[in-house]
Order: sequence, then structure tokens, then C-alpha cells
Amino acid sequence: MSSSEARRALEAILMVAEEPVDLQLLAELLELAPGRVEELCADLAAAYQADDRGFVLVRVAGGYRFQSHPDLAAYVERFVLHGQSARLSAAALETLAIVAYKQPVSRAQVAAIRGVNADAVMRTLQQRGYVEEVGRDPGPGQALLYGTTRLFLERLGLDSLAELPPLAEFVPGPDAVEAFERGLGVREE
Amino acid sequence: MSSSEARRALEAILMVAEEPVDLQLLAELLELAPGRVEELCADLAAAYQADDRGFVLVRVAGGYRFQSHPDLAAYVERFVLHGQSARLSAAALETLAIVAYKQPVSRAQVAAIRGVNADAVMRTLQQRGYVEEVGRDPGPGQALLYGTTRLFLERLGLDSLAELPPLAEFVPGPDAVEAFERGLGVREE
Amino acid sequence: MVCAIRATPRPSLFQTAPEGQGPRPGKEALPYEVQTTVYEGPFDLLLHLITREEVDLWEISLSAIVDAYVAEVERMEVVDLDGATEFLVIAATLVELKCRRLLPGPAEVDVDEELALFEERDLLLARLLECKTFRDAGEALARLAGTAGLSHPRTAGLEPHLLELVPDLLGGVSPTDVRAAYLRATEAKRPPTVDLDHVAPIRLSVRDVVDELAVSLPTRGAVTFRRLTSGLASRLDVIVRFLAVLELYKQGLVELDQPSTFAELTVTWTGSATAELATVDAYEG
Repeated sequence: MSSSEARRALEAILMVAEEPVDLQLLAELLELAPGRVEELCADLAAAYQADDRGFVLVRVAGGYRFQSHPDLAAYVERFVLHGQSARLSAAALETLAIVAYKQPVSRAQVAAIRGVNADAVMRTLQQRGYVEEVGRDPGPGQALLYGTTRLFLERLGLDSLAELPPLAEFVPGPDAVEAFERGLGVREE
Repeated sequence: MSSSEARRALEAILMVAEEPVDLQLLAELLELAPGRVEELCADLAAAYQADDRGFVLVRVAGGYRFQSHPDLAAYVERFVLHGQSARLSAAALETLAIVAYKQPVSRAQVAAIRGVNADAVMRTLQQRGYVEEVGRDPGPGQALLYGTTRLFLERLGLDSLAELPPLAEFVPGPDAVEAFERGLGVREE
Repeated sequence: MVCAIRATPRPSLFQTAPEGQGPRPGKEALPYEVQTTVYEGPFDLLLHLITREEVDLWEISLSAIVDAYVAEVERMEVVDLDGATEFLVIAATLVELKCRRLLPGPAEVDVDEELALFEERDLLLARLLECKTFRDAGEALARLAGTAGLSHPRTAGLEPHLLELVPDLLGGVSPTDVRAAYLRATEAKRPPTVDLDHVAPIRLSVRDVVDELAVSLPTRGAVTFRRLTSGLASRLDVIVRFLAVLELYKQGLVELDQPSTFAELTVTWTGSATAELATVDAYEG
């Protein structure tokens, strides 16, 4: 199959997809190596950009999908009525971050970090589809373990968890630690 | 708005639309005359053809929509038959079962039982013709209510819903539970 | 004593905005916005007091902290027993630390008790830092989602004429399968289990890490903090290691160099190879 035929086939398939189409599946359907499919998708994305199209081709959650160009959000939001998703509370975001970085993690572990019971917030995150059960702790108690979902990646525009910003970026710096220490009276003025 | 901005906005809106978008609605969203929108759509369709894209912009009964290019049907069919859309997931089967046994039922009720948002799965089931809207909840909110279709019965080889295997031997119905709880004094009259 | 004697001016850190939002000078530009005054438990309250109010907890009356939390508890419709218990433990630690400070001198204090208290305090500090870490990470996730949310995905699915191609998804599914799926979906989600996680809380010793670093650092020259913590699975371990490095810094045994916020932190041993660890004695018991 010629490159141009393969590019056209990719466009046709992605146009009828409901969710990101896995790279592996695309490779199988086109009988091409995954690396080749990646190149072709990159070609297409570059062409849309060069032609100043109102849509983009992105790689997200392990697959490819068409989506509207971010700078046209104002027009699209007039059209998309289902007001996307309600904002998450600060508590929910913090909990989501714990699950994202420490998965698989039990509710008790989440609660231990936050210092409060996490059941209600975890339920909300599950209902929103950002968090799901991923197994059970083999240890005593067999606590249910949770992880983030594919939808979580999609909503954040990430291809995989490896693209999360490193947690080290958020560890408070020496100044912050000093301030905390002073707050707790560890350090005298 | 410049023509190029209007064309990009059209592309963005049509890209995220699930159904053909009415010309009148497009005109309102872009604050342009319908005749102008028709011209712009024709421009876009011509550009896709000139660029030999794998998709087309067509005018169908209800309005404008993107769809896969007809000469790539072979690849699209392969995707339909082998892709993610070729099987009913466990989540979809559970959702279908809930609709079957509890109909008429709202999406919110389905979500409450499954503990996760059911919108995407319900839409798939509707697209496949197994589930349909059957009315509206008379209560506040007037939620849409869903039930199973004739196709669903046909595919399962049933004449009517009455032939679904009864649940009672394992799960007491809501009335029975209520009566039981009343007997225990858990529930107040 | 473990308390550092080094006098430092009030930190300016919390007068700068969180990363990515640009500097927001001025006292009323709140460095860390707590979106609601309903505190989500003790950590939330402490973080709020330390970061937003920039208070030294010793300067305000502990009863005010307790009152604030009790007021929140009363506003909650359901009492979160875990949270309330946790708060009591933390409040008790604070009260005890404060009492210690008011006592005339270390000579009259039971050394074992004092050390236990310091460990408790280190643990509290580590947990507060961890909590703050995830809070900031959560805000970063929200920013990512905000950016990604400007693009809307195509989810159109198959064109009507293609739907006919779809294989019979219910092929091989029997009515009994449907019933089984229903029962699966509606079954009591899980039997109640006794969660034992809280019985063995994470315990870390800053002292152990100080000891370890005092042995390994003299032979390593300048080493980045990232290097020092590579391979550590738990964030708490990383934080404890960080506290240990600070402890060595306080003792003048290492030099720290960080050109800018979030830049690589370099740790260089400056003490003699056989330096006496002043605080190690104090920690022992």
C-alpha cells in the first residue's frame, strides 16, 4: 500500500471512531509496522497544521483521535451543550493526584495521606470515570486497590501515565520546608 | 469574522458533532447568513477533494457532516469488524441487563446502580438498536426513560420481556425489601 | 537540642504564587488559595494556617485552632470519625510541643519522652509536606485538564450505513447471561472487610537516614538530590531523605546548592570524614 493510500485510510478510520484508536489496532488494520503508522499520523497532523485546519490529530491515551483545534474552543462550546464536566473540588483533585501518582493504591492509603476519610471523594471520582478498581491488595484485609482510567488520560490530554509531570516538581523546596518547620515550632526565629 | 476563521470554526464544530449539523444552526453559531455557510462548506469540501483526503464533507438530509471517503470502505469495514466496536463489553452487557430488567429507567438510575457514569455505554447501546427512548419521567427534571427494543428480544430469541429469566429467586424485589425493612422497623412509614 | 538556632528572616516563598500562575506580589495576594473555608480535616487546616496565614502556630492560641476545627466538625452533616481522631492526635502533639517550649530547660525533661515527641513531630512534618505535594500536583492536573479541555474529541462513531456491518453483538449471549450480568451489576459491591491498613502506620526515621548519609556522602563528593533519592519507591521516603539532608545542612556538614526553584539540588559534603553528628545523640533513646 502506498503512503498516500495509508494516510487516507487512517483518516477514514479515525473519522468513524468513537474513542482514541489504539496504535496497535491501526497497525493491524493497515498491515503496517506501528512505527510506520506513527510516522504517517505525524505527517497528517503536520499537514493539518500547515493547512491551518480547524481540527487536529492527536495522540492520547495510547491511541489517535481527531479533535477540535484548541483556539476554536469558543465556537465549539457554543455548540456542545452538555456542559462538559463540572469542575472537581480541591479535595477531589488532591485525591485524584494521589491515585494518579501512587496507583495501585487503597482507600486507606489515600486517607492516610490526606488525613481524612476518602470514601466520598473516591466515589465521586469513580462515578466521573476518572478512577476505577484495579485489583486487590494481596496482604491481609485484601483491600481494594484503585488506579486511574483511560478517560483520565483522555481528559488530561496525556498519552500515558509516563507523561504526568514528575511528582518531584511538587515536593516543597527548602524554603517551604523551613516555613513548615517554623510553623510547627521545629525551628526558632 | 474572516472567511478563514469561519472555515476553521466550521471544521471544528463539524468535527465534534455526532449527528449531521443543520445549516440553520451552523449559521446561527457563526453569525453568518445560511447562504454564506453553504459557500464555505462547499469551499471546504472542494479543498478536501483537492488534497485527496480520506474523508469528505457531505450535505445529508439533516445538514452537514464529516464522513469517511466511500472509496476507503474496505478499511473502514475492517475496522468495524475487528475494532473496538465489534464486541459488547462486560460494562455494556451489564448496562443492557439493567435496562432490560428495570425499564423504563433513566440514565441517572442506571449510573446509580452501576456506580459509574453510563452515558457513553447507553449511547452505544442505542446506536446498536438494543435500547431506545420510551418516554419521560413525569417527576421533576423530566428525565428521559429508556427501555429495550424489539431487536433486543429478537437477538435473544425471546417473544416478550416476560420471558426474561426471573431474578426473584436470588434478589428480593424492592417491595419485598421494603416490607422486610418495615417489619424490622428500619424504615419509617 | 534539635531546634536550629539559625535565625532566618520570614520566608518569602509563600508570597509567590504557585508555579505557572506568575508572581502575585503583595500580602493580600494569597499565595495558596483555599477555595473554601470548610476544612477537609486536620492537614487541610494546618496547611491553611501555616501557608496562607503564615502564622507560627505558637503565636496563636491552640484553643483557637481547636475551636476552628470543632466549628468545622459541627458544620459537617456527618461526623468523620477518622478525621476527628486524627485531628485529636495532631492537636495533642501540638499541645505537647508547645508545653515543652514553655518548660525551663531540657534538664528537667524526660529524654525518652522528648525524643518520642520529636519523632512524632518529624512524622507530622513529613506528612504535611507530602499532603502539600499532592495538593500542588492536583492543581497541576487541573491545569492540564483545562488546557486539554479546549479541544473537543470527535466521538461520532459509525455512519448509519456502516452500522449494518456491525456483527451481531448479542450473538452467543443467552437470556441467562443477561440475568447473570444484572446480578453482577446489582450485587452488594463487596462484603464488609476490616481494613487493617491504619493499624501499621508508616513510620520513618530521619535519624537513620542522617546516619546513612553521614557514612556515604563523604566518599561521594557533590551529588544531586535526585541521585540520592533514585530508586526510592515511596514519596514519604524521599521527603524523609530530604529532611535528613536539611538536618545535615543545619549542622554545617553539607552545602546545598539550588540555582532556582525546581532546579536540581546539589548536596556537597563539607564536614570531615568522621564528623560527629550532633543531633544523632539527641535522637537516640
